[in-house]
Amino acid sequence: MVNTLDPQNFNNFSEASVSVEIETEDMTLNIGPQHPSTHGVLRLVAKVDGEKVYDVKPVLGYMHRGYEKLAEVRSYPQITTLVNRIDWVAGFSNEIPFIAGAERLMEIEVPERAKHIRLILTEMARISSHFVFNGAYALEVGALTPIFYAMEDRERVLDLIESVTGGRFHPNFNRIGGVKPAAGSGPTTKKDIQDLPAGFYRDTKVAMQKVIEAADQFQNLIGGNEVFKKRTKNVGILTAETAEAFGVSGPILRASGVKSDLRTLTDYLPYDQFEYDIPVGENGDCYDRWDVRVKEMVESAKIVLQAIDSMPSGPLQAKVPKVIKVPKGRTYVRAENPKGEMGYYIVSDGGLGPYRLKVRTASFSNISILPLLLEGALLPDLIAIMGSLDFVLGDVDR
Amino acid sequence: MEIYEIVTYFTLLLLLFSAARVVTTSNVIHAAISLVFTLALTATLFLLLSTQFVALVLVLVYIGAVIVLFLFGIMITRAPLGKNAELDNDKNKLIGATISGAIFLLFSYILINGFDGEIVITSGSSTELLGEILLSRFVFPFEIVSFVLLAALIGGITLARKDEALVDEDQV
Amino acid sequence: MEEFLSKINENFINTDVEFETINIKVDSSQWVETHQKLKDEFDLKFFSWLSAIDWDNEVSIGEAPKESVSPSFEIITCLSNVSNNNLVTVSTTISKLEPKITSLVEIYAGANWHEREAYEMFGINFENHPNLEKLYLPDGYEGNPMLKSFELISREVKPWPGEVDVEGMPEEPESDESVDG
Amino acid sequence: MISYFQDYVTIAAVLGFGLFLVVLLLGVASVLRPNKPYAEKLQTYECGVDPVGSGWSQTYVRYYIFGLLFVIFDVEAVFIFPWAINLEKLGYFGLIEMFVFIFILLIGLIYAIRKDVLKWE
Amino acid sequence: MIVQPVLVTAAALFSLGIYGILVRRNAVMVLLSIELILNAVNINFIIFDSMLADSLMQGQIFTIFIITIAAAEVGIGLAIVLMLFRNRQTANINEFDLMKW
Amino acid sequence: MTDVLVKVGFLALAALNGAIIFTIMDVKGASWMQRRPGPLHVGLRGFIFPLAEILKFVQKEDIIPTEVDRPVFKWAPAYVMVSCVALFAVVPMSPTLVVADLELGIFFALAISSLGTIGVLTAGWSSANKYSLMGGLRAAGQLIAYELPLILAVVGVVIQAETMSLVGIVEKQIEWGVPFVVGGQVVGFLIFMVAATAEMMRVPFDMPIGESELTMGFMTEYSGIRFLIFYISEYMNMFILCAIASTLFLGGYHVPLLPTEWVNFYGPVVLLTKTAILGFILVAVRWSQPRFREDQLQNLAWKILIPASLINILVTAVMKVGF
Repeated sequence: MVNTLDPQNFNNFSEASVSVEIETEDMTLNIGPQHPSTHGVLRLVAKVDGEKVYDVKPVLGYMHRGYEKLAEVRSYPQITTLVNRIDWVAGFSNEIPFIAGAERLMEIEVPERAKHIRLILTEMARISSHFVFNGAYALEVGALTPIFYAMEDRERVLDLIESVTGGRFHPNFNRIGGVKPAAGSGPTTKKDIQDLPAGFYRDTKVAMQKVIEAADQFQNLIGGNEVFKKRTKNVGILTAETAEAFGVSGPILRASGVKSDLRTLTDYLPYDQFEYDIPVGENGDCYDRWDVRVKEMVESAKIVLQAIDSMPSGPLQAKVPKVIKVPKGRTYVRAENPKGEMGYYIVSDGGLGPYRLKVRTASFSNISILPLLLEGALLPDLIAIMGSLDFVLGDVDR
Repeated sequence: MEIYEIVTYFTLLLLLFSAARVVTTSNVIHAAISLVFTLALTATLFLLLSTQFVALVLVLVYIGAVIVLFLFGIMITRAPLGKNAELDNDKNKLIGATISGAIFLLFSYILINGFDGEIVITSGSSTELLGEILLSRFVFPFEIVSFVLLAALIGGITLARKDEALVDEDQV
Repeated sequence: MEEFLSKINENFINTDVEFETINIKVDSSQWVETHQKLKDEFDLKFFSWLSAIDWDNEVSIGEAPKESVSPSFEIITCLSNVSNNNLVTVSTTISKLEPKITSLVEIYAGANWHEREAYEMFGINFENHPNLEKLYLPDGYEGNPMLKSFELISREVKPWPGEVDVEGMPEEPESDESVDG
Repeated sequence: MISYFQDYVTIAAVLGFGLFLVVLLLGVASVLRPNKPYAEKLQTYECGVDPVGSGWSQTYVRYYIFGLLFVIFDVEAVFIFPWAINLEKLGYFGLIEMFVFIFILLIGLIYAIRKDVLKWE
Repeated sequence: MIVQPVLVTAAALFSLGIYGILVRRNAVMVLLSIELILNAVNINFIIFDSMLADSLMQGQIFTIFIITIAAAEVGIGLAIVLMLFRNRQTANINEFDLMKW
Repeated sequence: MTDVLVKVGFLALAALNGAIIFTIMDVKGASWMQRRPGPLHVGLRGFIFPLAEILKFVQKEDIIPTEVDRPVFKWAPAYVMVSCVALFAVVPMSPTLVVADLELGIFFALAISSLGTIGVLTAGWSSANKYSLMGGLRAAGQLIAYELPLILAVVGVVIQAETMSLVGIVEKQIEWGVPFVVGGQVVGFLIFMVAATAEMMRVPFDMPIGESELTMGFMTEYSGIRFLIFYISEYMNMFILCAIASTLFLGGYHVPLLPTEWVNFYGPVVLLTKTAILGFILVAVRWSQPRFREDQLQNLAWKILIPASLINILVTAVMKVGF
């Protein structure tokens, strides 16, 4: 076993994190951790020559919370609370693959209604995440207004999520075997109608209509802007091949022209019952990445509208034992999250908690492409490219 | 015209002071900024001598453009921030002072003895007239100037570009 | 899927299917070849993740495995294809005494950061890795946190890094359960 | 005082007012503001980590070329203004003169564009 | 106003420029000193223009030409200094002792 | 002498009020375009918020990092402020209501505005901060690149007016009966406004400040009162460049058909209205556009605006001489 204090390694590391004076022609620029456009506390150590970036080293770990370690000492229901906080922009989506994994190991059949509710809320989380991206990305390329529009529109979606789950960012709504009865429902005897708050269908329909309108507005306001096009078209081109080799997934992969969506490939939620398009980009540049996300918002809204119409009735919870013990085994469940493929590799030894929980997050793999994409870019492009990857530090560091 | 003369002498004094700072300060950026003040005071002097157009040309071209070019030059040649001990050639100081002092004495002697006159400013000199003369009598030098500028532009670009190419090969 | 599975079975000995995921167990000497083969012949170009499991009976936190295991590292990679739902995990076991394995960076560029993570979390050495450095942990951090033998109550070992402690240091070491939940 | 000096004395007063405004703001602030410096506060901003290397570096020669282009065209502008107010008097002669002048300098600009010194990649 | 003090100041500016050229080691500083000399010349031209007050305004026109040429001179001069700097990594004129490298 | 003091007092009023009015306009415009309330709680529905802003900045600690070149760092804001204030001197509110009607009015304005370049460049340099240096260089590169179209766009007006005095230019427009923007200087006006926006370093040309890239560019290390000086200067600059544009191209203090005898009464109102309209356009542009990239900015200046303005000069000259 290698000691990390091995002087050899230690020296290498300190060189990388530039705690030494560098006698070169070039400027070593620290972008982050406290920088307006690093989405939290990512740090990039960039070597720049004038405006040109020719080497970038991401330094992670400012938000490392050791979830994988913590998960080893927590029980399955407790971990749901933890995973909520991985990608906090779309908190609900994080729960799904974990819960699905546990259910798969326990061989529990989740009621259809619970699945539908999960699906609706996941898509809402996706919409809210893409809203944040839209606003923040516009801000990063210098447009100051769209973020207010995006936040305002996102509020409607968050309100809906709140009305069902009681939480806006960290719903903690999923239970093994189904979902929790909704927050606003209150005590009632009619078990099958207490799950969703009154007026939820109506409000959702209105809100989703607004989302479609908002996406249209973004297409005109941002996508139609010549300056925005100049800033993003043909900037940061990512080929499908490189993307796959780096494990880049989600909208970024689709923007590179790969029609890949885990919603259709796997069956963690009943997406096969609905009709929707998978938007695909052409060039894999920043504009495509933006465009794919905006189009995805519309598709998600359509899915929600369909799911509302075809909502089955029935119980919210399958029968589960009082003390949840997952049988011995291992499984990997992946889901199409707003940022890309998120998965949990659960290794259970039959106890109350997992023996090992590997969290595969989308942003981690997605930003590992940064050094490659940024080589030779100009400094403003660096921001544009970084923003177009739409990462969340909680999702990177875990 | 009492105030006028006081102002003029005051300007001259400040001019000398800031010019002396240009050549004596040990901070490169301070030297450049002192030159800004020297030029601004020269422009003031020109205004006092009624040549307003030249004064403004001095401001526009020198302060607005040439000094910026100097600042770029200083930044590109990586002048250190703050005092720079290496800036002066100390062993040349005495000889420099001697030579420049001699020149000053010689010039002063010639100028004081050679010219003796009094200026009375009655109005600002006309820019319109200046333009007319410039573009009729001096039309040949005027066109030559465009060639000089073109030559400077092409020369500067060639020099700066060439060395950019060198850098590309050697260092990057 | 069936076709793919049979093709896998033809090529690899130690395979099993668990919840639609094909697990291939290989010897650590076969590590690189297996991945090369899976990438070239089975079209598994999407590198999902790489991680490790620390199999140990003597654990300081959590619960020990129900049945005793031989102490070892299990390294797992997950590969998939972007256009179908073929999902393969490849695992190998290496000794804890000499934890090293050949890096996959040559085959899957994305393995870079995952290997760095495994390196700092478990202390596994990846040979031929271009820059095997810490990814998350700060300078001078000692130990490999994801090892089962690593104490989770890190604050007893190291003081809070900030100037002001958010709460007082515990007077005396508490038991693992009470700290960790 | 002749009107010429009247004008420029006013200009001087305006410049003085600008300076006065700066000094006034600085003076007022120096009375009102707190002053509690400590080492960390006085550190150069570099996104929350200790500054690396020297705070400046060799810059692009590109900016120098922009500066050079600017100087040349600035000088050109100096000649254009006296011409512009005399155009009526100078007539076609002045027109052709300036055509030649601008044309020659445009060659310089075209040269710069063709040599790609304005390009960034 | 008597012209002599202005003329003496111009002479002083000129000799300060000479001093700068002799003493300064940094090439950019030498160019700055040259500007001082040109400035002294400008002042002389303007003062003589005011003295003569001729209808041709030759002093002013010459000053404008000098400013023009000075701008071109600085442009080229600094370009040369930058090139030397790129090759030698210094702007110290003592190092520039080769005609060719 | 009292004459001069009165004029300077008048100018002080105009400069500070202009800055304050434009600050309010910018902020309220932002809130209006962004569907949010904006400043509300400070006095008259937030309309005296700039005063609170000034008070806030005055009370803030002025942090000067240890690394900086102190004298240069401390006085860099002054160049910017002085060059902005000096511009106010030449803008006429009416034929007589003008601080100094120089014979070389517009030439003076262009010359003195170039002083600001030195301010930003030295501010960026002396901060000893990489972001500041890059911001300062960007700012200087941008200011010089857009100074040229600005100057050359003015030449068209000067050709038509045959004078450089701003009062003279307005009088010429009154004589013509139409503002120059109608009388053949449309291209010149557009170039002037684009270049002026760049000179103000406002969106879409705000990359020297570029908060998402360079954090605050050359102002990164500035805090407290010195930052306020940059901040006020920005709005003063915006006000005065709009005023100059309205004087040069939009007929200044006069609108066609109004009796010229009464110009002293309605002149200031007319000029301020025109300035405010131009300012409003700038506000609308600021809150609806992303920012250009540095190379695109330079390309726009050198490859489009400068050739266009040179052609504009030649065309105007041919029209002038030929017709």
